[in-house]
Amino acid sequence: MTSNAHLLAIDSISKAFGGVQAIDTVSFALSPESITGLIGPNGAGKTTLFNLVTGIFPPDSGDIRFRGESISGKAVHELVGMGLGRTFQNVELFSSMSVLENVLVGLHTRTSCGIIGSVFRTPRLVKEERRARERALELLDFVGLADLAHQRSSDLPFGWQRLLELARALASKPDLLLLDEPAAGLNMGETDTLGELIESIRKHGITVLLVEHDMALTMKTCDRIVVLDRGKKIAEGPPRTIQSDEAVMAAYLGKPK
Amino acid sequence: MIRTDKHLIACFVFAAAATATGLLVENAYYLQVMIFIGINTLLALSLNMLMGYAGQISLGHAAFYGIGAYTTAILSTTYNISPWLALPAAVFTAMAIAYFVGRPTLRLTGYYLAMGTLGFGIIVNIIFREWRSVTGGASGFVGIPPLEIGSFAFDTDRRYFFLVWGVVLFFFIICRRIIDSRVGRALRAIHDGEHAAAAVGVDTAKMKLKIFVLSAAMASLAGFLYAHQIFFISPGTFSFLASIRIVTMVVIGGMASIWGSLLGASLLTLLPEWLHAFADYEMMIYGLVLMLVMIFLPQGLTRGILDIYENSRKKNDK
Amino acid sequence: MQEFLQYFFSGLTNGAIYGIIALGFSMLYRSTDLINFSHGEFVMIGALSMVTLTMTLKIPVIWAFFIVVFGVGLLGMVFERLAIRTVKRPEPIVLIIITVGASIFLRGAGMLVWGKNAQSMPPFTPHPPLDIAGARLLVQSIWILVIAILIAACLHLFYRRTLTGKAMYACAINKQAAWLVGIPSKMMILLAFGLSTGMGAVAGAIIAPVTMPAYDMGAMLGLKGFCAAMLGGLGSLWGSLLGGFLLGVLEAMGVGFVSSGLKDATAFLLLLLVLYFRPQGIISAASVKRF
Amino acid sequence: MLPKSKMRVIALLTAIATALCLLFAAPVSAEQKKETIKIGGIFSVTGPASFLGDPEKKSMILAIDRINDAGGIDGHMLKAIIYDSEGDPTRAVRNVQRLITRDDVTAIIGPSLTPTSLAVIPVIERSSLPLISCAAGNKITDPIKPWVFKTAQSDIHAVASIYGHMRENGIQNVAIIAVSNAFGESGRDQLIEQAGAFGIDIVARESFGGADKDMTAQLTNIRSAEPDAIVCWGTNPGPAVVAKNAKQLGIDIPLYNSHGVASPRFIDLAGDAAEGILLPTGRLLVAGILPEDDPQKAVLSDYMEAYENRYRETASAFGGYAYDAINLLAEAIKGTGGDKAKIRDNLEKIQGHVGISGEFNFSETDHNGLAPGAFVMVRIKDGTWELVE
Repeated sequence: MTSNAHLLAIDSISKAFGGVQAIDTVSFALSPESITGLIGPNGAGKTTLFNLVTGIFPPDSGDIRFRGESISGKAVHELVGMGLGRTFQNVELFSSMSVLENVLVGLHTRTSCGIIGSVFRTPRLVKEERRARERALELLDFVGLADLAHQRSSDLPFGWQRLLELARALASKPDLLLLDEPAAGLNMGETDTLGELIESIRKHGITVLLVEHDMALTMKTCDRIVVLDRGKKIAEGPPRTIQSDEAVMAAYLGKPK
Repeated sequence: MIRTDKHLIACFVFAAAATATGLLVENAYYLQVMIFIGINTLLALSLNMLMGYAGQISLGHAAFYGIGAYTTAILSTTYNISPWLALPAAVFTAMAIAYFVGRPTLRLTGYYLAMGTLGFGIIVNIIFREWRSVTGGASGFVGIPPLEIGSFAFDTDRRYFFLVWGVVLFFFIICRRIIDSRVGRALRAIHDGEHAAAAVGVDTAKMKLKIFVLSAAMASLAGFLYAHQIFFISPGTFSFLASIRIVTMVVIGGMASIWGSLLGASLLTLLPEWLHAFADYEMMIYGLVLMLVMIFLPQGLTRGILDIYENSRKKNDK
Repeated sequence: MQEFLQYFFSGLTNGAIYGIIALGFSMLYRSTDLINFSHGEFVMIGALSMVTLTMTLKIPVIWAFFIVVFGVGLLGMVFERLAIRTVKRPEPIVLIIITVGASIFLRGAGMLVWGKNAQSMPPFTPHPPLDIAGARLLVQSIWILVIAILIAACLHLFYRRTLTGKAMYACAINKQAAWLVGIPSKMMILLAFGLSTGMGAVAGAIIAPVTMPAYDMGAMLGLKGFCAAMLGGLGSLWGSLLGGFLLGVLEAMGVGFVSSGLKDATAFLLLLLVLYFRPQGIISAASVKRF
Repeated sequence: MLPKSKMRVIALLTAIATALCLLFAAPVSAEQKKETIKIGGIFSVTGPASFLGDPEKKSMILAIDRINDAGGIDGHMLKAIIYDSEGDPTRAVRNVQRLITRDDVTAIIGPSLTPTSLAVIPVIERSSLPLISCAAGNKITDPIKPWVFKTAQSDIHAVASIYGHMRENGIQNVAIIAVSNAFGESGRDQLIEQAGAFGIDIVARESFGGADKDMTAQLTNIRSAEPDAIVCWGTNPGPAVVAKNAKQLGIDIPLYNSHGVASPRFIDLAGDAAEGILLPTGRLLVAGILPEDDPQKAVLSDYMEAYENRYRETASAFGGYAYDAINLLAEAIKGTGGDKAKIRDNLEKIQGHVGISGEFNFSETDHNGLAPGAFVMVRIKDGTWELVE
């Protein structure tokens, strides 16, 4: 298997905090246009892994390659430029800005206007701004929030805030979208809509890595599932295999001797 | 875009009002008070870009104000260079210093950023005071020449009034344009959440540095205008207390509000003139006003008054 | 060597003053997560009322000391109740401006009550200065040192051993969680203000004999105290005390070996370096926080 | 009913009284028609330099009331309009502008400090009206500006008095410790400039901040330079701290101070440590012990008595600056009817005016008008002042 075949390759990475080994030589890879789920009980190291991939902190050892290129030492915003988008577990919107503006910030890496440009407003930049607005409205339409474009983002109900965050992440035109527990705090109906959205995101050619608690959602939407427990990868495979995997059952239900 | 149009109309109305004031007011004292309001508005606006929009507090902003004033004073008086050449030098000096100081300082956040900028401001002030051979020391720098274009000198208060308010208006438009652009959105994103901003691809460190440098340039321009208006500068004008006063203007007027800067600057320039009648009680009343505004209208006067207006309208509708 | 020792003693006296003021900042920050920019003014009120009580009203020093500390602590509580708790949006920047406003207000009040002139009072104990290896140390400086360390120790015990202390710390970490386990967080904040301003008064009262207090003394002292707290690590008690000593000694060394005109510049340059390279302070207590 | 004759007497008396009243009232009302001359004042009434501004403001009011009580100047009443500069140059400029354009004053007294005075000079020169500054800085009247005068003794004379005393006592090596503000800076510059003329070597130069609480480090530096004497240049409370610290360190060489601490408060603050300190001062401080034939004695005791009766506090030399300024101005206004240019010309011609700070002799080349003799050297002994020969 060459790393080029994979969009993201995680190669035996480890991370320790103090004496706690949060991630212990974990490896797996994502093939393009797949939806992969990352699951595991509380404290399994899902969030740590997520933060390692998004460049919040570097691994102690091992390597993460995105399209064959190592991401170590790259700043968070550079990764976004390379095509890595993410959402947050607790929804971090820009609360003082409107819904539309939130998505426009998401387009930051896809636009180029600087301070001087904004002052002089050259025709090229005016055009760029107009296109950006059109694109932002399209994305809002995609997640179903187009009518609320000029609302303050903090006035939206929680479920819609999640959708807005998704639209914002999509605006940076990612090749890989990392979703950190997107179903947390959503009701059944909203979770279903989310599942459909993730499906259609994939149809746009975007690879998705989903860290999730909600088993139903994961099993339904994911092609492959990676299971972590106490920092170690204990299983990997298609949902059906995982469902019947003994090690996984043991990790979730307690280890039978 | 709609907002921008509205802003342009507001700017136009404002320009008309300023022109009318400039032409109609005869009394040199009132003109001068309004010149100082203009200079303070520019200062408040410069800090508002940094603090109100990008969310980065600075308790040392008077340093850049002073750097602008001292650079032009030294170049145009000691070295007899035309003030118009000293102007780019002053602005550039401030920008260069902001760049080198900003790089390490802007990594800090919260109270630490406040303390870092404060320390910088105090050090610059000590340099103004101690580098006597160049700055004139604590007694101040005398003999700064007036501004002239050919044979036209900005030597009357009326002319200077138009110069200052022209500059202010110019920056109102510039700042509004920046804020309504990609850069402005990125800044506000940093203000709302630095992590989230980075996670959508904003180079937060670079963006903060850029706005810090821009803000320093504006403050330095204000210093330039100040120096050529009163022809004398001394370190006290650019002290820690001056920095605090600028912060107060921004906060009282309203963070992240261009018109708030105007309101805050006007109020803090005029308040001492009104409070004069209270003599020994002046300081207490000044402190009390600050506290009351912040307790009851924590978003500043612009926002606070708007809220009160909207609430009363809602009540009437019911 | 004799010079060096003298600079050191000189720094020690100033350092203890800065340290004890820094303690007030740190203590409040630890308990409420906010910085009271009018802290210096409470020090001023402490110092000036100490002079009034002992010199004008002829109350014995020890009684005057306790009256001042309790009085100012009470004033601090009134301040919290009227100006801090009533705030609609308790964001740090709003609180900064409110406390800056309070400092101007209190300075104005101090000017009305005590006039504009500096005051003076004799030291607590009338000993001649001590001679240690040719360098002189004032007995009052030793008083300041001892009381500063004593207060830090008491606070340390208060946070570690008493229920109130632990509860207060819990409030700062998470107000809601503290409320859930039944800690009256409003009460705790009120108490923290009382304690912190009371400590400001202690600082004022013990430095009154060496500093010639006046209504405008608070601003600079507050600033240096804040600086010391930052150096040592905001929120850390021993760190603040150490930061104070460090600031004081470095200032004195700056005078001795650099230039007295650049004394303050030396201190603040050091502050910047610490902030750049070790922003959590020399002894860190809490991670660097955003607003 | 009263008898008719008595009625007549009463009527007559009433008539006489009315007539008398009219007779006396006539000239008074005619005089009141004369325009009031407004005089502006700018002092640092609050802020760090309030110890200057406060007595200056009070003295200005006192002087003007006394002139008005005596019938004004040529029948013109004077009116004081006083603003506070808080020691801030920007505010001083603004208030001067306000005095000139809104209050339409004829002349201005103040500001209290050198930076504020230097800041307002461009406005004064443009607006052409006389200004009498109360600040010490030499730069204010050197070079001469046509409209600017000052009443406070210059640092030049203070330094000359100190150095004169040193020369007589064989002191050669001197250390300077000065406050790091305009006052200290100006004094230090003069000390350095005049040292050569008096054959004095400056072996150490130190400074301290106005709010500093401990100066032992600076004094340790001075001690290692082994001077014969120390000159401390500052205003309260800094020099009192210096005096205390010097005593604490066991430094027993002569300590000189500037006229900036020439007030009883300095002795209160420095306590025992003040003993033996030498300083130059205007004669006000030692009015009580001046010889009877001193020309200033009468003026001084008159001012002190009036000030103390009115304000229930001790008069200071600082207030004297404003008091002198008003009296000089009053003298210059005589016969001008309030014409600014004429007042200026008259000011320049004033000779032999005995004031609080000394005898003023203005000329085209001297807008301060005081001679070195305006200062006397005093020593602090037993908590009071003692004249030094």
